[in-house]
Amino acid sequence: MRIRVQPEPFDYGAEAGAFAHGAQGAGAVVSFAGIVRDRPGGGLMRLEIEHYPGMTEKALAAMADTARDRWNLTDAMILHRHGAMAPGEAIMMVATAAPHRADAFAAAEFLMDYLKSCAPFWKKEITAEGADWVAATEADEDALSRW
Amino acid sequence: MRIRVQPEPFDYGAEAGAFAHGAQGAGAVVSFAGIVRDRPGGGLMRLEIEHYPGMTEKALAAMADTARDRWNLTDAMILHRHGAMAPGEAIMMVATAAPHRADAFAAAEFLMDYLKSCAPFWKKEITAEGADWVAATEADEDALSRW
Amino acid sequence: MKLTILYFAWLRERIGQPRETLETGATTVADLVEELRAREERYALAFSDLRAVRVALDQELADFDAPLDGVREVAFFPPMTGG
Amino acid sequence: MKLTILYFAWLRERIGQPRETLETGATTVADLVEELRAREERYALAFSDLRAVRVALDQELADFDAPLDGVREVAFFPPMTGG
Repeated sequence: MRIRVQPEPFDYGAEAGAFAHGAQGAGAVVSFAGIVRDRPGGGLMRLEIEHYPGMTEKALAAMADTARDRWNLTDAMILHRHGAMAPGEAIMMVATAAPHRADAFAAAEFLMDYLKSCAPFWKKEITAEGADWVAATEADEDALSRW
Repeated sequence: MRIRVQPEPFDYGAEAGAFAHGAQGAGAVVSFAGIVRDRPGGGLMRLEIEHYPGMTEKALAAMADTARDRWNLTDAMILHRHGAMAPGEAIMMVATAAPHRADAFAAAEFLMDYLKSCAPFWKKEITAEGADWVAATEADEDALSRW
Repeated sequence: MKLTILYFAWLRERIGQPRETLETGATTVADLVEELRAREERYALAFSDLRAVRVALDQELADFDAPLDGVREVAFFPPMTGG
Repeated sequence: MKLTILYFAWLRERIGQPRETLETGATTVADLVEELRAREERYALAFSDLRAVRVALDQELADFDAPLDGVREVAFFPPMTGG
């Protein structure tokens, strides 16, 4: 199980490939990448992510532990950036490996739902007009109730 | 939308990375890889996959079309090998890109469920003792009922 | 009516060939299966349990009661196991 | 009791600092929030709608009625938006 929190860009393909390559005994690997999207009307110059050093790593490790308790996984990883990033760049990724695909998919979705609402990251969108903190959506908090 | 059916090995990381890189306007990318797993008792020398050329490509394209009708996707890909492959090698992958993660996850799981039961591929396991056709599982056919 | 018939996986192995062409008057898949079963033991064996057999007509999945009208290619195979 | 208090995102911006230390007799998070609100307008503003505020005690999510016994670090922040 690997948890990484870093300001540097990462290469989603290289990370997903290395994860799959190291997944001994897995029949199924699921990878998810979150990408910086432009705003609906355009104009996003960059995204800035603030986080809570110390709590972030603990929260992510706790989620990964819970996922490994609940599903039959051979491995899991979570990688999340903080700091400034441009539209099109990868913000974060999770990957799960399991003997069977149902476990790999469920655990990846669980990690994403918890990461969205329970890991201390905050996004700010910077445009030519200024900076706006991204509001949490009810859909994201509601997503937790299914687990 | 890209469909590929080929005997050659492929690099999951490179394919997933190129897919994510080309996913204009997506906020979420989900990739799945199926990996050749050894048998529970060990001893798998290789897996051989037979398919139905012509029907295979049509069936995969039809599934991808259905996925794009049902979910808000910006892109989707399916890559499946046939012929001989060794334990640990990737058999196939699907990838989906969407503005939001729920669509990307649902479409990837839908593609996998349909691919398992509706695309004309058959797996044969080769061990020192001989060759066995892999039996379809009821769980796989049952998985279709959720869509 | 002249049909191309394809067999895959263990159906191919039991019947001993991947394809054949057949002149038939069968009007449905089920009729065609009866005709094949009556030909030789290897066909009777391959088609002994139809719950384990799937069929495609011109490369689309179909049922055993589907008509053969206008069909050119019939394929028989076990439940699929890709992915 | 001496507490380190951390603020993140727009709470940090409204309060104008990322952290401070405070000597307090507050026994719960809610008490502490009342004490902060009473200090200055910027705190009152930051804590005007607690539905938009989350709290962590020693880096674990907690409720506003949680006791502060033995706690060393309290963090206030808006709902999280990672992923």
